[in-house]
Order: sequence, then structure tokens, then C-alpha cells
Amino acid sequence: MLRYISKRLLYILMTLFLIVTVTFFLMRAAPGGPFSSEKQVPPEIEKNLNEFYGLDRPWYNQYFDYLVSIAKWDFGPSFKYKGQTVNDLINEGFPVSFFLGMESLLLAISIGVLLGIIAALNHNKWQDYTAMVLAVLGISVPSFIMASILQYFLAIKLGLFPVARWESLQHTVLPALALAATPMAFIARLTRSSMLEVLSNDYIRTAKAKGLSRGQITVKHAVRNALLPVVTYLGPLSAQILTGSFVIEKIFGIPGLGSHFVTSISNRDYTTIMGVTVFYSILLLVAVLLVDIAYGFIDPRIKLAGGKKGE
Amino acid sequence: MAEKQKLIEIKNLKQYFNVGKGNVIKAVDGLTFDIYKGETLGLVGESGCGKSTTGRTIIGLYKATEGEVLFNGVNVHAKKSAKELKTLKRKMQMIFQDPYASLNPRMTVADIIAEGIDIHGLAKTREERMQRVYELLETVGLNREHANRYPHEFSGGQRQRIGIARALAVEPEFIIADEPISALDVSIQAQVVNLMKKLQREKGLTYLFIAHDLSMVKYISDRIGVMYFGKMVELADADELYRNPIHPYTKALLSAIPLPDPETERTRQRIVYDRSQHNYKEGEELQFREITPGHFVLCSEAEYEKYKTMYT
Amino acid sequence: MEKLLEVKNLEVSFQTYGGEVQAVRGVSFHLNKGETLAIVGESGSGKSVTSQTIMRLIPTPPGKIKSGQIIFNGEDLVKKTDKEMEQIRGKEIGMIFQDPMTSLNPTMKVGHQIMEVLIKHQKMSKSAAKERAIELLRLVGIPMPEKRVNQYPHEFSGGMRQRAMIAVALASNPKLLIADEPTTALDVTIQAQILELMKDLQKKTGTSIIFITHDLGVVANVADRVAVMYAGKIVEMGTVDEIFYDPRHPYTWGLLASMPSLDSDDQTELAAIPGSPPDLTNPPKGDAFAPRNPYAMKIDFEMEPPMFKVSDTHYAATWLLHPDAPKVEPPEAVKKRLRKLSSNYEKPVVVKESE
Amino acid sequence: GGFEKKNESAGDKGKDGDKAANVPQELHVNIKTEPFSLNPGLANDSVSANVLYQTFEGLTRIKDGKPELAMAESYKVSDDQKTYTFKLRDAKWTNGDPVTAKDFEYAWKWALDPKNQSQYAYQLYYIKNAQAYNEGKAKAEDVGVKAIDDKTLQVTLENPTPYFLELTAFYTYFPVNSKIAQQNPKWYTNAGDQYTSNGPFKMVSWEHNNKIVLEKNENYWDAKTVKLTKIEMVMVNDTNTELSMFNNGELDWAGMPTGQLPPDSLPKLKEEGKLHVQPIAGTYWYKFNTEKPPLNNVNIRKALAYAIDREAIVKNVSKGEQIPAMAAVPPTMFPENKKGYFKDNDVKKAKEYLKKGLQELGLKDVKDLPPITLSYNTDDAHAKIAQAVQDMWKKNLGIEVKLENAEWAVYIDKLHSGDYQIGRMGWLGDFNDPINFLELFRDKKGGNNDTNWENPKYKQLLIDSQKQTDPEKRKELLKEAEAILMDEMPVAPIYFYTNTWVQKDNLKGVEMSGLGDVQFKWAYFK
Amino acid sequence: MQQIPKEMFQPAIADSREAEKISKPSLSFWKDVFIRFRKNKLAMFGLVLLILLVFMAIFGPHMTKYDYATNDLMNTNQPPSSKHWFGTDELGRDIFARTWYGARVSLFIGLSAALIDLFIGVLWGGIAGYRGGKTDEVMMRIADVLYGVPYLLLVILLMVILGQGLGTMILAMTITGWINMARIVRGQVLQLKNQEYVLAAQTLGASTSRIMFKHLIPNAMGSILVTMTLSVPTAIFTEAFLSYLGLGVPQPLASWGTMASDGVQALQYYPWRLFFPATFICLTIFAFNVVGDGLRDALDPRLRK
Ligand SMILES: Nc1ncnc2c1ncn2[C@@H]1O[C@H](COP(=O)(O)OP(=O)(O)OP(=O)(O)O)[C@@H](O)[C@H]1O
Ligand SMILES: Nc1ncnc2c1ncn2[C@@H]1O[C@H](COP(=O)(O)OP(=O)(O)OP(=O)(O)O)[C@@H](O)[C@H]1O
Ligand SMILES: [Mg+2]
Ligand SMILES: [Mg+2]
Repeated sequence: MLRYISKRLLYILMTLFLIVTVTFFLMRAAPGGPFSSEKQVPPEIEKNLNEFYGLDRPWYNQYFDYLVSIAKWDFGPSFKYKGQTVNDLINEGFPVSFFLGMESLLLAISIGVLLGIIAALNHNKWQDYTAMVLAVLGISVPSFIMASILQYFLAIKLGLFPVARWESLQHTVLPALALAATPMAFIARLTRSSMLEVLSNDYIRTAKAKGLSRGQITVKHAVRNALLPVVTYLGPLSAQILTGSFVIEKIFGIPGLGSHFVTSISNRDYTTIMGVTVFYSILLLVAVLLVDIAYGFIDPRIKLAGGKKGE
Repeated sequence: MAEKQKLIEIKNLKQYFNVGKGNVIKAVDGLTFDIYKGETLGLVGESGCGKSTTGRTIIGLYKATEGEVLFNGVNVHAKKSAKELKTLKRKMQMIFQDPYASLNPRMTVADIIAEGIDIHGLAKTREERMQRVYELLETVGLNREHANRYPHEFSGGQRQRIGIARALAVEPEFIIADEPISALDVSIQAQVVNLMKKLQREKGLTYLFIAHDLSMVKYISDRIGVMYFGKMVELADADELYRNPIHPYTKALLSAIPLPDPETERTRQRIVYDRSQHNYKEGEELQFREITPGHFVLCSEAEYEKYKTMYT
Repeated sequence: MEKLLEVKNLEVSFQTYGGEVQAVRGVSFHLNKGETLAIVGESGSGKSVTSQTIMRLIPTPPGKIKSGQIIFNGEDLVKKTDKEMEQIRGKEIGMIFQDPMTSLNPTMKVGHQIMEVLIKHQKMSKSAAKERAIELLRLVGIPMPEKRVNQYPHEFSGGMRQRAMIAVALASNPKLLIADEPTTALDVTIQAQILELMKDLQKKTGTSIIFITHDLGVVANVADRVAVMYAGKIVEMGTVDEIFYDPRHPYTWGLLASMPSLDSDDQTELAAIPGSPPDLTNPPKGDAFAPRNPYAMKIDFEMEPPMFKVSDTHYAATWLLHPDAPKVEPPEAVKKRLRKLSSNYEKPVVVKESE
Repeated sequence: GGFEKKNESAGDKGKDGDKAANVPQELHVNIKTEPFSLNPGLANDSVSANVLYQTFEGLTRIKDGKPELAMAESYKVSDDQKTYTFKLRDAKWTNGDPVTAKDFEYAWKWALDPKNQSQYAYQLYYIKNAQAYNEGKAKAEDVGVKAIDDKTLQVTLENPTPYFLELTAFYTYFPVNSKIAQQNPKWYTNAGDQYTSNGPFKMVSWEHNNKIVLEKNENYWDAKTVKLTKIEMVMVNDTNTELSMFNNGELDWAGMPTGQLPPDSLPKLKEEGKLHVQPIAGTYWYKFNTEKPPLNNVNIRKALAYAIDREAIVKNVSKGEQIPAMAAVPPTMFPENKKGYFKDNDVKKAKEYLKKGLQELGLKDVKDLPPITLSYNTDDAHAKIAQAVQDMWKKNLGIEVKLENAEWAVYIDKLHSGDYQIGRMGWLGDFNDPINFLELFRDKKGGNNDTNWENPKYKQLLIDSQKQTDPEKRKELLKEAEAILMDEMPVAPIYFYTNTWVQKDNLKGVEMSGLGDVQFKWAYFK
Repeated sequence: MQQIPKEMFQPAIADSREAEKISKPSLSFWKDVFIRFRKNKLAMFGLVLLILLVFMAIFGPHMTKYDYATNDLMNTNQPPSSKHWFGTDELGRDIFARTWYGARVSLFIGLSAALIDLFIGVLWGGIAGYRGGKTDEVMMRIADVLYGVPYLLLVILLMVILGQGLGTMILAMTITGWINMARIVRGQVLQLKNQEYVLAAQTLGASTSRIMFKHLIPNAMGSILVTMTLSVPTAIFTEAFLSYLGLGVPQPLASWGTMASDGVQALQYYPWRLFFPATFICLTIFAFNVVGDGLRDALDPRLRK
């Protein structure tokens, strides 16, 4: 196991390196630069700025510097937010996004799995159909619409929650819901589908023969085996949700990390692009690794490390 | 026996499973034996002693930890081109011990049985394919109505027969039958065994027959190997083994065969095998030794001498 | 003798896209306390379905109990709700399934699967349950049970899985143990050990056992009474001695004849019953066994034979027992076994439906 | 957790209506996003500006559209209009340090220093040698700004600049506490005792990307005028949310200039009489790339420009009470430009021009025109206008135009590099003078021209105007130039910008310059 | 005992008709699936709904006299009425006409997303999972790289290099569209490949592709279908996002995605601008879901009806 993990960590580094490289070149190839604006900056000043930020040096120098600074976990100053470093942006934004993301992940997983189980246990009965309708709504209404709808009805019309901003626990409810809706629905659908598969296995019959109740059978025997696709999906999803969502942060005025993913790119804020990409990628890669490790725990027959099977 | 041609040569085959935390299960621990063309080698032994694993390793489902398996002189585990592999696979087949698990729940019985036919292109037309399937179904004592059903709709014995039909479909030269009949009722067992014998007569098939039902094993096998804890402890001609079991485990095994006669069963005495009865000394080397011609036993030097005097 | 279980006229069928499979077509039998009933018969004849129906474990749909009663301890199990069955399953009735690989949860440690029953029905603590699980594994002959409790089913050999299943079923000392081919994957030494274990248990706790097997040797060893099934029906039932020494149904003859014996000649073919079993989606008219029956008579193709009573305990459903039927000779292998049993009636009598 | 607990419930603000005397003087506004920088020398965006105008103060301050003296107590101009000598009043930084002439000198030179990453340094180019210094061609000492003593600041200009006093109100001209800045180069990155300012408000907290809190600066020289005790500036970059927060009482102000109203809400707000509108110095126009056929033909350009129904666009599409533009310079600078140089939606004329243009191009039919693409950066408002214009050109002239949108940076890049045919653009004045609009098109290669259009006469007129000290005459020159522009039509103006907003009724005294900046110095709740 | 004629007790030879009975025509797995699917009412309803939507996408625009592009600035933002069935938008265009024009784009995109998922995602994940080891590692790390690189950047560049167009749009959706599917399929395959029936197929000499298509994919179908149905709305809205970058359908043409994201801005004022596109997206997804469920059930012979 340890050997596998350390091997994978090595792969993570390589993948990260690739991501950084690809991002670097994409970023530099994209039209527009960090200082292009509606009112064009005089070329002399642009020159000064390029010099200041080292953009006048050959690309390989810059590239190499990026690599070094990333290795040192120092992403440099933001090009747009003068005086702030990218590390500052991440340090300030991430806790917020993480909190919100956790909240919605928990919501999505708990409700999603529950819905899925209920639907599967009552296959083709009204519970199943209700869960399905909820899921369809969740899936086909993306977070930005969900956010506006929740905001309109629950905050503006009914006044149950504050409209926006990041002040108290109450403020987190609507954005968390909006963020959770789609994953929740998807988890519900995935759970349902694999639960159905699992429930038709013989060992469920064995569990029944032991006199276990429906609940016990579901919790102890069925869910675990049905969880694999959900876990797969959760890996990258949690990396995404925990680093924040641009749309939700925009609509609810939340000072999270998510907005930087988009604004840094529209601003061509090179250092920020690099910083948040590296940060996100690390989360992503770790999440993916965790998923792979989780596979082995969920289903002991899965052995990733050893190539036990010959061809 | 000397003029017989070796079809399978197994040399010091070992298969270890790593079960985590440094625990290793030596499922197969240094097997060496040959299977001759056209014979049936019965393999019996305690449950969990590594019979299935032996079979699976021979056919290449597991990479051997050590040792090699030669089929017609070709190393089964060596790297091969896809084509070579395919032909090899057609020549060797396996009937799985667990009938249900080895049937894809989403395929109809017809598709399962015809899989080998499709893979190796053994039927030209759809009709021919279906014809083959029906034949096979009937061969194993199922009926053609069953072709469109799914594995879960069958009883245990019926599933087992589907597995047999699948293996037979590709007309292999060598079949590893891992408890192919234990789930069948005796009359079907008889059908299947008759069929296997018939195929052997007609096509010169070779079998590695793994089973627990010793009367059936004796009936079908030319030679029988007895395994115990990953090792072969005795190997002899079928009749010879029954007449003159040498190894104490074999004796225990034979004494435990239940007979279809309530009265004898009420009074039967079985011999219990205890490993410690050998009293092997520290460092004593156990070897597979020929006691009488063609009758091998795993024993120490001292035992060898003893057996030698007892049985010749 | 006290009846623990009485199955009356049980009919079970499965709805499939190919039509209705009539898996069990009117099975009646009873089981006394502390008794072992062996069920043998054609594979696919409905043994497993019958036994699973007793536990109410056939999937519904597609399965359906079309009629019949299952009286267990004076209560009809057919009428029980799922919730009520939970109290009976595992505790009152233990079951060993036929397919050990798929019947064990692949993602749960074997030990845990045994412990579950103990915790649920014996209200044991976790550690006590584990102790007991190890003990059970040892009892069923699994070496190094301390290590094996922590392994997963796929790390077990076929026979070991089967033994694990047995351990699960035995865990709560059930009143009724249904063992569906519990020893098919076991070698004879372990098999003998398991059989002894079951007999021990029976002696100690008075458990009744339904033992499904194909191995007539095992039947001879364990059974008090034997039921022979064919195509969803019990075609003959009697004490072991009656079945082995005085079989009456041609199918039973066929079974006894098709066994090889240790001293039989390898060169002769085994006497298999020719033909294939009937398709249960549309069972044939008359006696289902008729097409394969070398002793078949015209009536066999027209009418189902009634149950004839040969002795107090011996029943057989074949027209051959009809007074008008010609006398026939059973096959050689069977003839060798025949004995005159004192308990037999003068003449077989037809059993009334109501019995 | 990632947020701080605040117990005040946002909902019940605003209900405590008109109890005149003890109305809390706390203002809640939205500034949309994090300001790029709150160092006057580094700021280059309107968000920063809207914060800086509250916290800092330059030599002058715009009130009612005119510069009035602020940090400067008085000033003198030399005869050649090139040297300004400012006398500073007694003022203090928030930490109690006096504001000195050196602080100005330091701040300006710091911004001009090529080593510092000031994007707006060119705003200071009017000062002698400023550009040279910024380009590394002169030394700091050569720059025409000098603290004669603590209270006297002398500024020498390159050219006479009639609008220099307006410029000194601009944030790049703000002073910086040189004492602190020299010690701590990172003084401006966070609120705290290092962040000193000299304006009516001081920044007490700055939660990045979340909110800025300003409080009244008791050290401000004119503190008695300042009535607001606190300004909370939140950063919510969603127009609907902003308006909802306003409706919910969480904001006292929604809309421009700090925020923005959702376009779809404007008709309703107007109907309810809540909408405030003020014209500002900005023009929304379509630029023609005059080197790309058929737009290289002036008559085609004119045809296109004349065939736009600006009135309809303003009323039904953009809906922000904008003023249809038939001129380049906004009416805040040239009031007569409300009428403009041609008639709006003059389809008849347009058709004539089209005919003429086609003739000149040797084409028989509009269908033969080379394909035309109208580009805009992705934005609902731009998209709507573009689609409306597309439809008008099709209906009025039969010209089928393809629409193409792009992400902002990509779009800007395309426009600046001349890779477009017709492109949407807007210009908001930096200072209150027409030259700011007209000089865009002075040089073909000028950074913000984009149209590749150049006219020697036009250029000459602008150069002349720079030297002209008489405001009336200067205006004439500029008007003449604008006429040329509108005749050659490298750009088709669409409308003049307005600021639209809603505000609490009892909020008074908010000062908005014609440039669209806001000052809360005089604001109060009644 | 009832009376039975004596001759009935004559020995009889087994009736040969019985054995010769012609068996029912053999159904392939897929025919079987089809039959089972057809019996599922809800799934059939979904299918009909989908067909209806496609029908409307083809003929809907011709059912009204209004054109999708012509502005009517005097009648902007009109609520649904007998003239404009779905109301008008901010430029006075008929939403009914726009909805059905949009349907063409969105349905096309939804379907192509599903196909991309199916072809690239399933294959990629399947091969990675089945082959395992190095292959798996390399393939999944490639997916990670694509997933980690900022999508926005990727698409901006695509747009700049390839220019606007349907091909570019599909490409932009393809780049990362399949990754979720690949992950899910891989997970399932890892679980399935150790099943005995896969081993059995291996001993028969089945090729990788056969094992994939006959054994692994059918048994992972449940998750595949669910994932596919998710990728449809994702794609529909990705298109809206792409059009923000200038990559979607060129204005004035509409798609449900762009209409919905426009409409949500006007939710508080002109709700019908969101309602209609959103409803049809929901309906489409609903239809996809029930068809998917129906297929899932039909593909699983073990499931009860
Ligand atoms: N789920 C099902 N759907 C359809 N048919 C079924 C189903 N389960 C069992 N059957 C059918 O019911 C009949 C009886 O099956 P059962 O499993 O009881 O046989 P059995 O007597 O236990 O045989 P074996 O000895 O082979 O295990 C068989 O013909 C089988 O095909
Ligand atoms: N995948 C595996 N991982 C770990 N251990 C295994 C695995 N497969 C088999 N074993 C172990 O290897 C040993 C031999 O198993 P095998 O299945 O070959 O026994 P067998 O002789 O076929 O027994 P049976 O007659 O019960 O089927 C057993 O101890 C078993 O636990
Ligand atoms: Mg085995
Ligand atoms: Mg059975």
C-alpha cells in the first residue's frame, strides 16, 4: 500500500508538472495580456510593467522561474491585485470556499445517497418516481439558475434567508443548496442505479436469510457495494466544489477562491492563473488518488497496485 | 505408459497469494507432474488445498509465482502474440467450480455457450451457430427452450451444465474440469461423465478432473493425484491408488467416502489423518518418490524405506 | 412425534419473458422435530426453490407462491409479513445456500458475516461474537480460523466458502436448518466432519434438518427420511431404508442405478437416465417423467399419477403401483439392493387429496 | 469557518425610516469587485477610484462639475500656463502626520518611476519630463514637480494644459504619506495603521474580495462637513443580487457608478419612479476598421451609421435613458452635442450614401458587398444592441451582417490589432475635456484609435487647440475637428452613457462628477 | 379409486413429438432488451416525449408566423399571449420560434455529448480499467491533466486557433466532456474485471474488445446510462458558456442554454424568458432519464419487471 501511494505521489508530481506546463503555454498563447485594457496602456508603460513582472525575459526563463517558485509554494504577486500575492488570494479565499464546499458536499452526499437508496428500494414505486423527479430537476437546473431561483423565492419573496454575502451561518444556506443541487441529484441517480444492481445479488438473499432487517441489509450489505460509482464521481467533484464555484460566489457575493479561476483568466493575471491552477490540481490529483485507494477499501477484490492478473 | 505422449508438463509450480500485512498463502507449493495425451488425471484433496488454483494457474489465469507449465512443449505463461494466445486458449478449456459466478448475468445462455464459437469463428452462419448451441444444450442435458433464458433463472446444476457446454463448444484438446459435476444430480452426472468419456474416446481429449466424489473420480480417471496443503502427496494409477493407498492422507480420504447404503453408513469407521503422525524430524527432506512403478508418494527418506518394504 | 414443519400443496412459479416457469408444482411434506429429511432429485426439479420458499426468500416478483401453506411451529409462514419473517430467518430457521461464492458478500470479511447473525439474534457483543465466529470456523474445519476471519470470500477456496456459509447458518442454533447442497464442494474428509458436526448439533439441540444433496452416499449417512423430487413434484418419499432398499418410483431407480460404485468397471457406461428434463414453462401432460421412463405406460402420457402409499411412511407417485399396472423389473443395480421391508402394506393405496 | 460572525441582521435596516435627528449616518454601497489597488499610484480601475475618492484627496476636488481647491489652499499659474505653484493647507494624514508638498512630489515621482508597476503613470505625462522619466530617458530630478517647502508645491508642465486643475483631482495625482511609504513599501496592501490617507474617510478594514469599511476621518481638514460616520462597501458582482440587496434594505444604493443595475429591471424601476439617471462623459460607439473593405469606403460607413435607429435602441434595448449620440463628444462637455451632426435614423440619407458607396465600389447590389462582421465582447447589453443594429441594417439597407462575439481580452486584442471590421467600443472620459475624446483619433497608430483612420487636417486642429489658451477659440477648433470626424465617420456613435441607479430616498448630497465618479464627502441621511 | 381402462397400462414408447418440438425463435440479447423496454410504460413515454421534442425542433419554427431573428422593438418582453405563445424577449422576438430553433441546437448538442461520452469516455475508461497497471496509470493521468488545466483557457485558445464554428464547439465540448464518464467506467470495470465470468471469457480466448463490449460494458451499463444522462444538461449549458467565449451558436440564433442563461437575468421581471427554455431542458432531461432507466432495467435480466 505504502509503496503504491508513494508511486502514485510521484505520478502526481509528474501530472502536476504537465498541468503546469500546458497551462503555462496555453496562458501565454492566449490573446491579450495582463495589461491590455480598454484604454490601451502606452507601449512605454507596458514595457515598464513587463520588466517589472519579468515578462520581457525569454519564455524558458519565465517558465523555469514558475517551476521553481511553484516548487517553493510561492506563486508571486498578482498582476491585477497590486500588492497582493497569489498566496494571499488563496489563503484568504480557500477557507471560505472550503467551508461552503464542505457544507454542500455533505448535503449532496447525505441527501443524494438517501434519495438513491429510497428510490432503489422502492423500484418503480411512487418513492422512486418522486426521487427521480427531484433528481431530474437537480440535474437539469444548473447551479446558476438554481441560485437565482432560490434567491428569488426563499430570500426575496419569503425572506427566509439573507439575499447574499458571507456573514453568518444563515448566509451559507442558499449558496450551499444551490451548489449541492446538481451533485445531489447525480449522486441520487448513481446510487439508485448501482443499488438496483447490488440488490439483485445473491448475497443480499443471504443477508435476508440471516434475518437482518431491510435497513441493516441496506446499510451493511448493499450501500457499500453500490458506492463505487458515487465515490468515483465524488473525487474530482470534491476538488471542484471545495475550491469554490465562480457562479455561486458571484451571485451570492462570497469572497471565495472560485471567482479567481475565472477572473484571473479574463484578466490574464498570469501568476494567479498558475497559482490557482496548481492549487486546484493538487486537490484534484489527491482526490483522485484517494478515490483509487478507496476502491480497495470498498471492494477488496480491486487491486490496483499489483498486476496480479496475467494476460 | 512410457510411449505415452506428454501433453502437459508441470514443473515445480508455485502459486502464492499475498493477502496483505506480509501474510502469504502458499496455495500451490511446488507441484511437478505430467498429463499425458488422452488420459484423465483426477485431482482430489482436501478442500482449500489448492486444486482450483492449480487448474487456474495451468490455464494461465494466474501468473505462476514460480515454475512453469508446458502445453505441447509451449510455455503457457510466456509472452505470446495475440494469435498464438488465441489458439492456445482454444486448445485448453476450463469448467469453473462456481457455476453462477462464471456466467455473465447479462447474457442469454445461448450467447454464453456460443461465446467460444464466436471468438474462434467456429460457425459460419447464425443457423449453424444456433444448431451447435442446441446440440450442446442437449448434450449436457438441458433443453433448447433454455437457450433464451438467463443464468439466474437456472438451478445450480443447470448452471453447471451451461458452464460445461461452454467449455465443450470450442472443441478443446484439454479440459480442466474443476468440480464439474458436484452440483449435478447423479443421473446427470452420469450423463456428463459418459459424455466426457465419449469425447475422450472419439477425439482424444485430455482431462484434468478435479472432484471430491471419489467413486466418480475413480470411474473417470486413469491416474489420480492426491493433494494436501498445496503439495501433491500421492500420484498413482486409479485402481492402484484405491487398492494400495500409501500416504496416510489418502487412506483417510478413502475411508471417508460415504456409500449409498444406509446400513453401512450407520456403522462406518473413518480414519482421521493427523499431520503430526509422520513425526518428521527437523530438516528432513520430503520428496516425491516412486514406491512401485508409477506410484509416487511424498515422503521422507525413512518413510520411503518403510513404504518400499510394505508395498513391494 | 411433533411436527416442526409442514408444507402443504406448495406451488411456486416464476414469471419470465419466456412464460411462466412452474418451478414447484404442489409439494407436500412434513418434518418432525429432530429429524433429518433429505431431498434428492433431478437438478432443476425445484429443491432449492422449495427450500427458499420456506424461508420466503424467492424474489417476488418474478417469483410467486401460487398456493399452499408452510406451517412452521403452528404458524403459516406464507401469510407472514417481511418484518415478521425477520424474526424467524436466521434465528429459527438457518439456511445454507447452494452457491457459496455469490452468496457471500464479496466486500465483507467472512468473520463479520458470521458475527452479524450472532449480534442480531444472540445479542452478543462484538468481541464475543468474534470469538464465537472463530470457534465456528474451527468447527467447520477451516484451518487457522484466527487469520481466516479477517479474510474476504474471494480469498477462500470454494469449499472454504461453503464452510463459511455453514458457519453462518449454524451460528444461532436454529430450530430448522435448511442445507442446500452444503457439502458438494467439500472433500470427503471435511464432508464427514461437517456431517458429524450437524448430527452433533441435532443431538444437542434437537434441530431438524432439511438436507438437499445429490450425493446418495451422504443421504444414506445423514437422512432419516428421503424425498425424491422430479419436475417440481415429490415423486417418492420414505425412510432412508425404504428409499434405498425398496424404491418404487422409476426415477428413483434411475438415480440409484446411475451411480458408479468403487468397484464398478470403468469401461461400462454409467446408466444415465436418457433424455432431458421437461421444460417447466409448459410441463407435459400426465407424468412429467414419462418421456424418459423406460417403463412408461399410455396412462403416463394422459394423467398425472396419484400418490400411492406403500407403507405408513413410504409414498410414491407412479402408475406402476396401480393394481392394473403390469409388474416390471427394476434395473439390475437396483434389484441388487431390494429387500423385503416388513412395514409395507399388502397393496399400495392411493392417498386422498385431503391428506 | 471562513466567515466572521456578525450579529446584526441585515433585514431590519432601512425600516427605521425618517426619525430625522438620529438617523444612523451609515452608508452601505456595493463596489462590485475587489479594487485592483488602493495605492493611488497603482490604481487603474473605477472600483479603486471609487474607494480612493473617499479616502484620499488631491490638490483639487471636483464639485458640481468644476474643480475646487482641496489640499491646495491657493494656486498660481505662470503666464505661459506651464507652471503651477500650489500652496497647501494645513491638513493631516489619518495618523496625524501633516500632509506636505513632499508627499505630493513623492507620490507622483513614485508613480512615474519605471521601477514601479504603475499602469496609469501616463496620466502624469502632462508634467514636464514625466514621460521621459517614466521611459527611463530622464532622471527623477528632471521631472517638473518640486516641493519648494512643506507647504509649497511647484509643478511645471510640458505644454499649456487648460484642464490641469481638473487633472489634479484625479487619483493618480493624489499624495501619499511619504514617511510611511518610504519605510514600508507594502503599506497599501491592507487596512491598518500603515494605511494612511488624507481624505474625508479612513479605511478601517479591508477584507479582500469581501468588503471595505470606511469611517469618518476625524483628522480631515474639513471634517465638520462630513456627516457620514461609516461607509460599508461590499463586493457583490451580480446585478440582480445588488438590486435585491437594495430592495431588502441591505444596501442604500444600487447601480452606478459603484455598482450596476440589471438592464431588465430598468423599465420597472423607471415606472415606479425610483430610477435616477445622470448623463456622464462617455460615448458608446461602433468603430469601423477603415482599411477593411467595404468599410474603407466613407459612404458605406455613413450609410451604416445613418441607418441606426438610436432612439429605438435607447428606449427599447438599452433602456438606461441614454442619449442618442450623433456626435463623438458627450454633451456634458459640448452641450450642443445633444443634437449632433446628423439626423438619427435617417434611412433616406443612408440609402443615398449606400448607393453612392456601391457605385464607388463598382457594385450593383448590396448583396455584392463583401461580407461584414460586427464584433463585440460578450455581454448581454452589447449583444442586444448588436442584434438590434444587425436587424436595422438588414431592414433599412438590406445589408446582412454577421455577428461575432468574443471574450473580453480576446476582443480587445483583436480590436487593438485591427483584426475586425466593425467593433463595439465605449470611451469614458478620464478628465472633463473634449480633447480626451477627440485625441483618440489623432494618430493612426494611436493606442486607442483602432480604426486606422487618420486625417492631417484633424490632427493639425488638435495640435493647434493644445496651444490655444483662449477657451472659446479652443472650443471652436475642437468642434471643427469633431465635424471632420463625423463627416468621415471612422466611428458611428450610438449613445452617450448615463449613470442609472436607485438610492434610499433620505440619502442626500452624493456628489457625482460628469465623469461618473462618486464622492460621499457631502453625503448624509436625512 | 377411479376406474381407468386397462389398456392405458400398456407400455408406451416416449412420444417423439415432445423432443422434436420446434423451439421458439432465438432472441438475441438486444431483441430481448427491446421487448423488455417496450413493456416499460414510463420509458416509452420518455421515448415519445423525446420524439415529440425532436419533431417540434424540426417543425415548431414553422408553426408560427414569427421569425426567430426579426426584432420588434415596440413589443419587447411581452408575456405569453395568443399572438406570441411563449411571449417575446428583450428585442421583441417571438420566444416560441426561438425555443424551437434553440431546440435544434440544444438537442443536437445533448445528443452529441451523449455520444462523445459513449465513444470516448466508455472506451477510455474501459481500456484503462481493464488493462490496469501502466496503461491505466498513463490514461488516467492524461485525463487528470485535461481536467486540471483551466478549461476556460483551453477553450479561448481553441476559439482563437480554429475560429467560430460548429466543429470547434463540438471539439471544445469533447476535450473534457468524456472524462467523468471515463472515470466512472474505469471504476466499474476495475470492480467487474475480477468476476469469474470475465475470467471464463479470458480462458475462451476472448479479445480485449470482446470482453469490453460483451462483458464489462453491459454490466456497467447502469452507471454509464446515468452518467450519460447527466452529461446532456451539462453539455447544453456548456454551450451557453462557450457562447460567452464566442464559441456557441452565433447570435441571433439561440439555444436553450443561452436562452436560459439570458432568462435567468430577467427572472424577477419577465419570468417566461427563463421558464420556457428551462422547462424544455427539464423535459428533455426527464425524457433522457426515463429512457435511460428503462434501458437500464431492460438491460438487466435479473431485475423484476
Ligand atoms: N428466478 C428464476 N426465474 C425463472 N426460473 C427460475 C428462477 N429460479 C429458479 N427457476 C427455475 O425453477 C426450477 C427449479 O429450480 P431449483 O433451483 O429449485 O432447482 P434445484 O432442484 O435446486 O436444482 P439443483 O439441484 O440443480 O440446484 C428450475 O427449472 C429453474 O430454471
Ligand atoms: N485470490 C486469492 N487470494 C488469496 N488467497 C487465495 C486466493 N484464491 C485462493 N486462495 C487460497 O488458496 C488456497 C487454495 O485455494 P483453492 O481454491 O485452490 O482450493 P481448492 O483446492 O480448489 O479447494 P476447494 O476444493 O474447496 O475448491 C486456499 O487457502 C485459499 O484461501
Ligand atoms: Mg476449488
Ligand atoms: Mg438447487
